[in-house]
Amino acid sequence: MNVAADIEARELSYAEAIREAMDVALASDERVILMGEDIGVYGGAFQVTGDLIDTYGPDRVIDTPISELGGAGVAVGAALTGLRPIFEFQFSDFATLAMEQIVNQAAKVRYMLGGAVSVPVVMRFPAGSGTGAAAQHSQSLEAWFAHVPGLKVVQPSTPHDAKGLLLAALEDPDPVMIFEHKLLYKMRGAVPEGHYTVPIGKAEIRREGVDVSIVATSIMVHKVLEAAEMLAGEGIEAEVIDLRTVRPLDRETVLASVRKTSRLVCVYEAVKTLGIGAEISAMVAESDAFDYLDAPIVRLGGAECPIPYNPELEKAAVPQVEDIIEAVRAQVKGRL
Amino acid sequence: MNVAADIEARELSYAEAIREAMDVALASDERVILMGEDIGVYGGAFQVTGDLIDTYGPDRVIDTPISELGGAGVAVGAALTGLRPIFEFQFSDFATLAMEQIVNQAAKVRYMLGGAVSVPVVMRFPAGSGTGAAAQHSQSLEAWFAHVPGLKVVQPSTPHDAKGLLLAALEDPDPVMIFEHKLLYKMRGAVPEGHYTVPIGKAEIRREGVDVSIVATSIMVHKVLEAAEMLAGEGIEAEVIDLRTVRPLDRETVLASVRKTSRLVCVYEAVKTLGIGAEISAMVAESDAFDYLDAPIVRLGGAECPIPYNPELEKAAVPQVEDIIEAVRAQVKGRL
Amino acid sequence: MADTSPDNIPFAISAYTPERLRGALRQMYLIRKFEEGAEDSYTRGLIHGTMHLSIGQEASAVGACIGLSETDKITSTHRGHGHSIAKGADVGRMFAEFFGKETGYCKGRGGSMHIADVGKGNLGANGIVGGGLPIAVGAALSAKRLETGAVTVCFFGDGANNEGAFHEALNMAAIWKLPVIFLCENNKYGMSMSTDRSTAVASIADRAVAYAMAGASVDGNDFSAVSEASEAAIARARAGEGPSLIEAVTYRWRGHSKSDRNRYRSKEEIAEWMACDPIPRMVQMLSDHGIIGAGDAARIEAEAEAEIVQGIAFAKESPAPALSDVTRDVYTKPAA
Amino acid sequence: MADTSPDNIPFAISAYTPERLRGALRQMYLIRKFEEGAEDSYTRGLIHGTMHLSIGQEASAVGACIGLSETDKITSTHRGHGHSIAKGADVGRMFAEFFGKETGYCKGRGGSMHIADVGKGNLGANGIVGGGLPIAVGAALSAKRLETGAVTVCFFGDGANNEGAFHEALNMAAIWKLPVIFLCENNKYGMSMSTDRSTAVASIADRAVAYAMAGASVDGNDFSAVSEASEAAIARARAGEGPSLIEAVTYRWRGHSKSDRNRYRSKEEIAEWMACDPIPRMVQMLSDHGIIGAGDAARIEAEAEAEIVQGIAFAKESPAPALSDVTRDVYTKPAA
Ligand SMILES: Cc1ncc(C[n+]2csc(CCOP(=O)(O)OP(=O)(O)O)c2C)c(N)n1
Ligand SMILES: Cc1ncc(C[n+]2csc(CCOP(=O)(O)OP(=O)(O)O)c2C)c(N)n1
Ligand SMILES: [Mg+2]
Ligand SMILES: [Mg+2]
Repeated sequence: MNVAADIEARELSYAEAIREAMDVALASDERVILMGEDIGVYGGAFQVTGDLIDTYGPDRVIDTPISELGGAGVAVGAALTGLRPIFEFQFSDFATLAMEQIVNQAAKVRYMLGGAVSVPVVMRFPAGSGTGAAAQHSQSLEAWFAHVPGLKVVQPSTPHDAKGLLLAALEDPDPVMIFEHKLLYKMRGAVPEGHYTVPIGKAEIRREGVDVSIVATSIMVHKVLEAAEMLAGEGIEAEVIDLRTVRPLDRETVLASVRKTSRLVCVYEAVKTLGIGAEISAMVAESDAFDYLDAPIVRLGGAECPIPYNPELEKAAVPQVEDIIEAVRAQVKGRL
Repeated sequence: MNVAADIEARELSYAEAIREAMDVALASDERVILMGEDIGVYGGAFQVTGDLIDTYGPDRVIDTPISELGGAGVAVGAALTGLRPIFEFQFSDFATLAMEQIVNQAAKVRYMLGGAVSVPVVMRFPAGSGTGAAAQHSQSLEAWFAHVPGLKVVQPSTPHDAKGLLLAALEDPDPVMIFEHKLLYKMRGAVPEGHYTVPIGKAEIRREGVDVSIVATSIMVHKVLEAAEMLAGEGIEAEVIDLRTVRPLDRETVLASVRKTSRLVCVYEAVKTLGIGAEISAMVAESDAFDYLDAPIVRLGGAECPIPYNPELEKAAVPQVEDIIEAVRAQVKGRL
Repeated sequence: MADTSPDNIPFAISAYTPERLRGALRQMYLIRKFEEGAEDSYTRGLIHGTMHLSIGQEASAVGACIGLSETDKITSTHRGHGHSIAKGADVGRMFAEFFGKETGYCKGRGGSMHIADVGKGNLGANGIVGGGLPIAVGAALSAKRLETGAVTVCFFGDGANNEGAFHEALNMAAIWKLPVIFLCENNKYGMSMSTDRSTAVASIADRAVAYAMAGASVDGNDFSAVSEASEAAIARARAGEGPSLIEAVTYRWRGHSKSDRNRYRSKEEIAEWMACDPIPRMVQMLSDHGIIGAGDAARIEAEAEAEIVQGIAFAKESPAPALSDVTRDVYTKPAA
Repeated sequence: MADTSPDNIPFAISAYTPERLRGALRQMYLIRKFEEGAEDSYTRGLIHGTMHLSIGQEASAVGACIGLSETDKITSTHRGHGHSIAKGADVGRMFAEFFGKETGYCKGRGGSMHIADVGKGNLGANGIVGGGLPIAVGAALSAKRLETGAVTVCFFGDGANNEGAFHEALNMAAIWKLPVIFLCENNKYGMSMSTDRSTAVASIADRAVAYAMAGASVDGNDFSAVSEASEAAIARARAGEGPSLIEAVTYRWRGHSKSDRNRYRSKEEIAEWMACDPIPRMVQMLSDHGIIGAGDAARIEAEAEAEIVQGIAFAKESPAPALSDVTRDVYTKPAA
């Protein structure tokens, strides 16, 4: 279902794919600038910007001081006045310092001004756990942003989508928040060369199935696909939907799948309570697909605790392949 | 069901009830201090602190500079070291400046330190629309906080509960976030004198009924009760649950009601997507109460836009009594 | 009798043509009359919500903007009517916004706290204290990168100078040598908190040292003094010499907003400052130097008054927004 | 040969007993050895996640803490091992935390970035740059209100000085005259960004002016100089004269963290600073003044080394947390 599957594609890592998207954008549009902490000679905390500074120089690949609120606000102001900034938060957790500019300014200024302006800013948020960096460097906060009208929020799960969604975000006149999972940065996959976009607002069916629909985001897509293969061995055919965009939701893709399978499991890394799975579940439960449901809607989300440091605890705090298998098994058990 | 209904109670406004709670606390516990912008001689933007500074002086009723991040952080640091601060955000919208201290520090420090500390801080957030203050002064952001383990989050809907929950929050060793609806400040109701608490984590059934369960928060409780009276005239008996605490949820009260009525409507002012109704709906849809459901779960939440200025638009952006009546009618229509 | 020897000619008299000076006086009257009209309209129930009047502060708004062209930008504050008018806004559309009408600057969505006039370079008032500071730096970054030659004047209050955004914005503007002027209208109070109590330094301009930035403190009720400091800062900005901080010491005659009971300042203090009204001082200067003759001031005032009357009439007659449009203009490009 | 005439006796020699001075040297060795042990453990795969070593910065940690008692507090940073040891932490429990063990200071939940030792007055390291600044002010507010006499030393880096939290915290500490010392370890870089590029002023201490605060810049590799400035600040704090800002100019020998490729500074620069190692300078001063004799330094170093070896052994043997405890200690009082 890969929109560019027919184009000759090389394998790139997720981080390289993002870098390539930025490279394409910087090369083709003078208005594009990158901003963030240590994105210059350091290459970014996760080496996503890499050596772009060598090509585009410090005026377009701008190291910001450690000033998240101000930095994000500068990006918003620049976007309002003709530039196309891509602002990198070094860790998504530091967005807690910049919610004012993101939520009160970027998300609302167009509406508050009756449509007189647009804010074409892109913000990138390295998110998620698994790196042993503990509670202040491992959060998955995308649900906060998905609660805010005026923002668009995406969570690419593959190198292909990471590049395509970033290029789509850059073409989008509205603020787009991109949540990238840190553990995906090294993941490799086919990525077309040059310019292409992946539409914001469209989910992707990664695996077709008839017994249960599993809606997953970001890194969980891969865990779910792994679980789905194991489940297939037991005769359970799961349909796996990669949500890709968490605001706005692709209702139709999810609902059509649920109408087909009559069972829904949502899998996401963020804290379970009020994570994106809450919205998916509620959206389905209030739709006409409700009548097709043969079982309660199950959510697998992060544990109700901060992310712990100890590596085993850290794993225990977010859904793992075995948890998914177990949950799906329980879900389809009563299906006869 | 009022825990103190048998005690002689005067009528106070919601704002007066909160002030009385603070007064009781300041009088009985030297460790209690108030912090916030213009809470001193000005009496608070909504006159909630009123004249407390006259009794307790500027060392305990502390005007802070316009420094929300720093102010909240000072409260967190003070709570860690022996004081019991009550920090007032002038408008809940300004919490966007302080999410770092609330979410990365207050909510997580106990866990990150393996239980070595507690953070007995109380934060008050005047929230909601209806005052003509537009998009940056009218938000309902409680769902963000309810997504964060480590925080407790309450939304009192009556003067009685406003006082009792604040006193409970002060006795609680963990950070408690209190969302107060600005339009409720002038609402009057019976309030017992002296010290009493309303338990954090317990919902309250405000009206019993058999046809549909309506879970509402804050000001919506009153709109729902009004709607319920009208619906009763049509023969629809709604059970109205005032959630009161949004983290942690009182699952049992909600589930028991749904098992009884087989129908659920959630009503809240925050933006519908990922507002608290999403969690209520998802919680029910994954519980055994799912099997009792005779209809899709309906959510009535705020429109997917910032709060507009024009008063008619402003009303159109949040659920009104007529919207509730209509939604409930549609919900129970097919009940025969 | 003013000293009119060449040495003592005020800056403004030597710098501007008589026509521009009369235009400046006209703007000062227009601001005063606008605020009075707004107050009156509020009393008549035409205005929803709150408002922040700038009566007494006319010289700083007009003095800071006289050196700007339409390609130059400003960012404004909650107390922004004066800034809008000084940057050339139409008072009819301003009143229309105030009255929540579709013909208002924000189509009735923003109200007083969000009036903007992007075509004239006014990027908008802001409901968040300090919210405009990083945005102004972003506008200056755009100007520098896109080589537009534009200068940005960032208005903010003494209260805002204690926000973290102030620090981050000034630091970034300084390290990047951006063409931005931070114009602090120090009216001695942030709501009820006097600068003595809120701010560790006696003069906001003293803080320029922390950014190795040019800093100046001027009599904010003296049009000539404000314009002199502003022109010097504009020249520095245009020459690529970076940002400046100007403190214009002034006073607001009215309460902070409509709900202010004025308990934090004395009648005497207010009276003293009213005696120092910037408008008669401007009239005096212009007549001392022969820029206006007998009767000119009264005529200009009457014209301003007429413009206000007309503006209010336009606003009253204007249509209200359609309720069905409540979610219009949240996005420039609603998603797929 | 050092000048030992009475006039030139270093502050530390005259201020402290030989025993305390030898204790300080011991702590400096312990910090150095701890960091080396951590590095070695990392290489052996015993440590998950990242770490920030303070090799080269031992004098500032120990010099700032020597004047504190256990009732005095510190707040620390991501680069906090030295601060912990200087405040009296046990290296065994520190290593245990590093290794994610239940015997660690945070029971394995926090890791290197969250080590705290509340009993000894160390309120904890912080993963958020600048996160500790307002918290330290809060601790000082508690000390003042509760009249404990305690002083709080707030460690932070040059990078943190551009956070809004710095500005807000210093302003509040100044206006309220709180007993807090802001100790900036200026190691010339915030990750890859040199202070030349990130900070508008040449010396962080210059920013004290913006808060009318005592400010001093000292050689941070000179134990005596750091302790002298710290003692003066502690005395001011205890006398009720308010806060101080001290800049200790120093250098980190290692990369920012384990993923640093060191592309932003030269080998020569590093070598120059290594030649200025604070430990031999301390040894020299102590032997010049007869505080230690031949062989003493080597013996103290060997003892420190042995303590580290023992600490690592303790940590290795310690039990890991139970996975079932993943949500323990989120709340002090789990809700009703
Ligand atoms: C972040 C934030 N905090 C608080 C407020 C509430 N508030 C609005 S105006 C104001 C006072 C601002 O003082 P100053 O900057 O001096 O401007 P002035 O009102 O004197 O023009 C306050 C506290 C706000 N709007 N935004
Ligand atoms: C709010 C925040 N922004 C960014 C980071 C990532 N980060 C961690 S340490 C660091 C550099 C801090 O520099 P400095 O304050 O000088 O301390 P140093 O590392 O030099 O000791 C950065 C950018 C963070 N942890 N928190
Ligand atoms: Mg002011
Ligand atoms: Mg540093």
